[in-house]
Amino acid sequence: MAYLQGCYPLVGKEQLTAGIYSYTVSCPEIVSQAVPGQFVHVRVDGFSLRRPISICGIDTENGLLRMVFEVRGKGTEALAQLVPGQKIDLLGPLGNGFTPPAGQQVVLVGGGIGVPPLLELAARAGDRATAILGFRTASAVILAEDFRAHSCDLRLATDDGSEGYHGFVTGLLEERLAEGAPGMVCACGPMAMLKGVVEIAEAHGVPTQVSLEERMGCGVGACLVCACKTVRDGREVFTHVCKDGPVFDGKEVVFA
Amino acid sequence: MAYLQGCYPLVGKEQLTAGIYSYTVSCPEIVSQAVPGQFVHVRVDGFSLRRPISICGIDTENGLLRMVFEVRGKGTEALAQLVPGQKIDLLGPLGNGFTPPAGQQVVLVGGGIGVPPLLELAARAGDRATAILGFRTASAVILAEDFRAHSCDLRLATDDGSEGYHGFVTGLLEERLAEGAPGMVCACGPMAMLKGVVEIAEAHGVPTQVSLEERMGCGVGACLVCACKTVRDGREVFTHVCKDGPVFDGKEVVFA
Amino acid sequence: MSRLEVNLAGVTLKNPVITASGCCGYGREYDKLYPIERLGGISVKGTTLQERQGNPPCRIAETPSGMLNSVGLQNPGVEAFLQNELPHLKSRDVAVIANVAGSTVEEYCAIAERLDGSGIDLLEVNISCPNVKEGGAAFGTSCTSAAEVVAQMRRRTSKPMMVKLSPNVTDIVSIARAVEDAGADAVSLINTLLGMRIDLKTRRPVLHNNVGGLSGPAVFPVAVRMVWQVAGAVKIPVVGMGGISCWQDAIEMMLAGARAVQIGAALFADPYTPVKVVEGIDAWLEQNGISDVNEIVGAVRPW
Amino acid sequence: MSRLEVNLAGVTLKNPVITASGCCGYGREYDKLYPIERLGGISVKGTTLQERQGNPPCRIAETPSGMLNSVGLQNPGVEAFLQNELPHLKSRDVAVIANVAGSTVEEYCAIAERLDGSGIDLLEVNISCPNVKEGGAAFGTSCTSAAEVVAQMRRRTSKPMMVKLSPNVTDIVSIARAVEDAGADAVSLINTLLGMRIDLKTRRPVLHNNVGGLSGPAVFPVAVRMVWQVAGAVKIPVVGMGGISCWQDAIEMMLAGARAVQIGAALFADPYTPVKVVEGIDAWLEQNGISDVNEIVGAVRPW
Ligand SMILES: Cc1cc2nc3c(=O)[nH]c(=O)nc-3n(C[C@H](O)[C@H](O)[C@H](O)COP(=O)(O)OP(=O)(O)OC[C@H]3O[C@@H](n4cnc5c(N)ncnc54)[C@H](O)[C@@H]3O)c2cc1C
Ligand SMILES: Cc1cc2nc3c(=O)[nH]c(=O)nc-3n(C[C@H](O)[C@H](O)[C@H](O)COP(=O)(O)OP(=O)(O)OC[C@H]3O[C@@H](n4cnc5c(N)ncnc54)[C@H](O)[C@@H]3O)c2cc1C
Ligand SMILES: Cc1cc2nc3c(=O)[nH]c(=O)nc-3n(C[C@H](O)[C@H](O)[C@H](O)COP(=O)(O)O)c2cc1C
Ligand SMILES: Cc1cc2nc3c(=O)[nH]c(=O)nc-3n(C[C@H](O)[C@H](O)[C@H](O)COP(=O)(O)O)c2cc1C
Ligand code: FES
Ligand code: FES
Repeated sequence: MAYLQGCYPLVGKEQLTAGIYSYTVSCPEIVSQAVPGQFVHVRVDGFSLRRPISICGIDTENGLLRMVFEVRGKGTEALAQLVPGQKIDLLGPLGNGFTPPAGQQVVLVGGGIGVPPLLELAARAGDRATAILGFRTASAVILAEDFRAHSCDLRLATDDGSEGYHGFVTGLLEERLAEGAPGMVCACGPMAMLKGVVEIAEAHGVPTQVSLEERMGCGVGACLVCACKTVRDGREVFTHVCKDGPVFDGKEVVFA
Repeated sequence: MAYLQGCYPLVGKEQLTAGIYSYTVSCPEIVSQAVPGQFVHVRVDGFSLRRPISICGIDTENGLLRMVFEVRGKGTEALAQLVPGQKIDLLGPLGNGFTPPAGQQVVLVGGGIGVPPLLELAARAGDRATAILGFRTASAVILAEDFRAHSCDLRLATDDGSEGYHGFVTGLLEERLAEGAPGMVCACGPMAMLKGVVEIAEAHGVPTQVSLEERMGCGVGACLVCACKTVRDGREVFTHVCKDGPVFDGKEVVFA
Repeated sequence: MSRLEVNLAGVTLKNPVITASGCCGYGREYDKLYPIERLGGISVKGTTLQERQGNPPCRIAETPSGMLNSVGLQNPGVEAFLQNELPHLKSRDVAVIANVAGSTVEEYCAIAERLDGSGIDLLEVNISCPNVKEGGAAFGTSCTSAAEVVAQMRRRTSKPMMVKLSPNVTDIVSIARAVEDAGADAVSLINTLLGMRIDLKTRRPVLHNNVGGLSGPAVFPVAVRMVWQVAGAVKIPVVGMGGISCWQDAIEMMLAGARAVQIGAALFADPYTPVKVVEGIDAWLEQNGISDVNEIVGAVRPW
Repeated sequence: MSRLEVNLAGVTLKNPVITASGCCGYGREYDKLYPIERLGGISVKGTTLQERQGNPPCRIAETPSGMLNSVGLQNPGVEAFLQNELPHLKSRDVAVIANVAGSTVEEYCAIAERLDGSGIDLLEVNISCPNVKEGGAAFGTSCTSAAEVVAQMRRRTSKPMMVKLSPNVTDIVSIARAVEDAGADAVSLINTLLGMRIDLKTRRPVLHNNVGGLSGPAVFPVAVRMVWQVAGAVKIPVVGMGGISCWQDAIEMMLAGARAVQIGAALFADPYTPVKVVEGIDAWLEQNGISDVNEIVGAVRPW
């Protein structure tokens, strides 16, 4: 798979909720290669390492790439200062995306800032998708309208019950699977959530794909820093999130 | 002497000639303390050391400080990217200024980017000042109009004769001193020029003050990196440009 | 007692923030921006027995997130320090740390003796200056010579002695242990890493001394590592420095094992750094409900 | 002959720019951006006798103008290298440098022997990896053990041997001399400086290995200094690395005495760095009327 590096104009910026921004970048070359679940590696002025951010939207027609990120530390804070018109240095698209079986139902499970990578999947699956999205509280909910716009079956959960289901996404997932088995569950979010999702789906005999996070150097498989423990050919080995992932078969992942 | 540190708005930016910029900064607190010949220590984003830049104009009434700088390396290049409205982190006013004897004639000798620190002296001396300014070539001439506006006796020299006197400022200085001795010669420019100026002035029995350059750390006398060899109490010692200078009695300076 | 107070070899510092030797002169310059009482302590310019002129300029070079210096211990000598500088420092409520260096063991001892009866609070024995030909780092790079200097000085002074270690060594832990065994009351680290820059146009080293000492944020991870290693190996307090430029860095250094921190190069970019660090640590302690800064010293939990 | 060509221990490099071990895998990844033929050479990931899994994550931490890594020599082992990686590398017009490491002298020798008949151009003997418990830097921090490894390997291979030195030593010059005397055909330096970062929130080291190797622009001045010292002390060619991020840095390193340069961490910020460095050096030679890049090697004029 080919990837590119370049400086591309930021054409749209929107704050979704406190500390979370949606950026639209015009980068037709990257967009034309991208699939849902891949990421771009973003250079931020003044920082030695790039920041990996998942691809949230792929608008091939207009060559626009969307990414949604949360301010977590100094790098994302600096990234959030950009204004439309400025350029942004991207390396991508990188890694392997989600590959839900064509034409079948798919359940998307996202937690917090793990939600954005699922949006483009929803866009492609339309009403075959159930999107189970969990957030801390009502004010932290993002992208709900976007998922609805893609006519998926949207089910919200909040930890504090301030919106939708009161509890974790795993509860909603149990409910959904009880209604019938989809072709796959695709998930992104905190490790604890992913572990629960994989366990539940496996109990229902449904295959899973999960998107993992690890700190990165190169982003392309050259430096081996982004190790994550997975089972390959029956033994536990360190594979690499940037190259072998970020999307892994849920069965392969060794949850600590 | 007190100095300050703060972030002040850049209110005016002008390119004087290729690679040379005039910045006007609104910093009433610094301006109210400043005297001609002092400098400010300028922080540039992304660089660990500040850049010393001489004070070129002091507008006490409006609280405006002017500085004129040339792009020489990466730091001044970055400094030149600022746009009016942005803030600039200044430490100043620092060092000792020129102290020509009050009410007497003064000759100002400047070479290239050594010219700006003399402008405020000209402003204060008015028609008591002769300004002898040397440049490489006509297109490198800066601030001539500003000196004229202060009604001093302006005499230009260019190395290639493309404007004014064909030759070095030292030639013009000889001419000027032949016309009669001023109270002092104040000079700023390359070391070779300063050496010539001091020799000529001494030969005419005229006291001199020269502004020196050396690479700086703190800018305030705390780190001792900006050493320059001077004669104090009859022996050669390393004094410090930022604290003991940048303006020194010409007789004190040990020209290599 | 304030939650910021720390004890360093018997000396009480009102907060754990000290300005590093060579970066704040004798305290007069930054005192014009803020009263030096805001600091826990001040480590003065490296002082020798006799006046020293230091190295010829250029003495400074910029590097990515750091700088090189090759001042070479320019200072007026111990007598001038006692006469012209110590009185004004003593009149202020701040711990005075006398950073001293010699070319020979005898010189180190003579300075120790001369300062013994003085008003200084703590001796900082610089056996790690990379910018002088004789003495300096030569003493700091071998356990035997480091211990020798300290043992000899120990006999000449009753002042608490903090030994400043060089990072330019294979095994800083054994040097720390050697000086502890020889009678040091504390260690401070790191001094600068030896570095070099070359000007492409002139093809000459930027520094007239060819090489110089690297400091500033660039060296911070090396300093944290060394402080962690040394703090785990000695019983005496460790003072951490090297690249600290914000309160987060200071807390990181304390978690690694530093009882107090020193701040050098960061002063040049932002002279208010030490004050901001004091305030930042205090606010962080408040937010985290920690009533005594000493609780975080060495509190890192390694994997 | 191109003005960029250099000779490294008998191996001709079409230009003096090599991608550093551990930062470019086995050449497959960056080949997707530009043909690896643009490079003078590629130093592959540190390879051991047997497969190694490396250290648990987290393996990377950001630092001011640099980064720490604690990969710990994850690699598929020498057989897998020969079978799966070397063939595609040999099919390309680029010098292949096999970076190798062992836990024991015997392992170093076994790898040397195994690679002797292979298509690699040069062995780079890594006696300086700070991220493994056994072997690694342990060999690189003493003259005797460094010389021992090299002397033993020398008997098992006819490939030119470049020894990669650790900067975490008091005296890199004597180690360079020791490996030269033991039969090294070149030295490369620097490997990473040992560093540490701590997370304030968790109070744990960022790296699961607690400490890791510092590289990137932050270490550049240290690398230039060491290259200058070593180049002045040995007769074999020196390959310089550590913090090179632009062509100016590469030229500075060459002026200090490097016959060729390696580029590591800079790849992560800008994967095109090596290509830009090749082009930048070429343009600078052109502008300065220099017809052979070898002219600038060691051309610094110290004060
Ligand atoms: C494949 C992948 C996709 C991601 N997609 C998104 C996304 O779509 N939206 C979003 O908000 N976040 C995403 N993240 C997380 C995002 O990369 C981190 O939040 C970000 O790097 C933090 O940078 P910082 O400068 O704010 O934090 P700092 O703590 O200052 O960063 C220090 C270093 O740690 C790294 N780091 C810190 N946290 C993480 C983390 N969770 N994952 C990886 N590296 C980290 C940084 O990249 C940097 O190198 C993704 C991570 C990965 C691995
Ligand atoms: C007291 C004083 C007053 C000055 N006034 C002016 C002025 O009014 N206008 C103007 O254009 N220039 C002035 N200079 C020179 C100016 O400071 C340098 O041109 C500038 O620092 C170069 O920075 P750079 O990032 O472009 O160069 P770089 O080469 O990237 O700088 C690297 C380092 O060297 C230092 N440095 C490089 N050249 C000089 C120099 N000539 N003097 C001091 N430090 C240097 C830089 O400050 C920096 O720390 C003055 C210098 C001094 C000491
Ligand atoms: C300009 C300068 C001068 C210094 N002079 C001394 C000195 O005289 N004695 C000493 O022990 N350390 C000296 N140092 C080292 C500092 O005290 C400190 O150990 C080092 O700079 C690391 O801290 P930093 O990164 O905060 O600067 C000097 C450092 C600088 C930058
Ligand atoms: C992620 C990473 C992995 C590395 N792995 C190796 C290795 O396997 N063998 C080795 O000799 N050096 C290794 N190094 C060190 C580099 O080859 C190089 O010596 C060092 O990073 C300094 O160069 P730089 O500043 O350009 O990165 C590694 C460096 C990094 C950043
Ligand atoms: S980030 Fe380099 S291999 Fe994954
Ligand atoms: S720059 Fe620090 S003393 Fe002059």
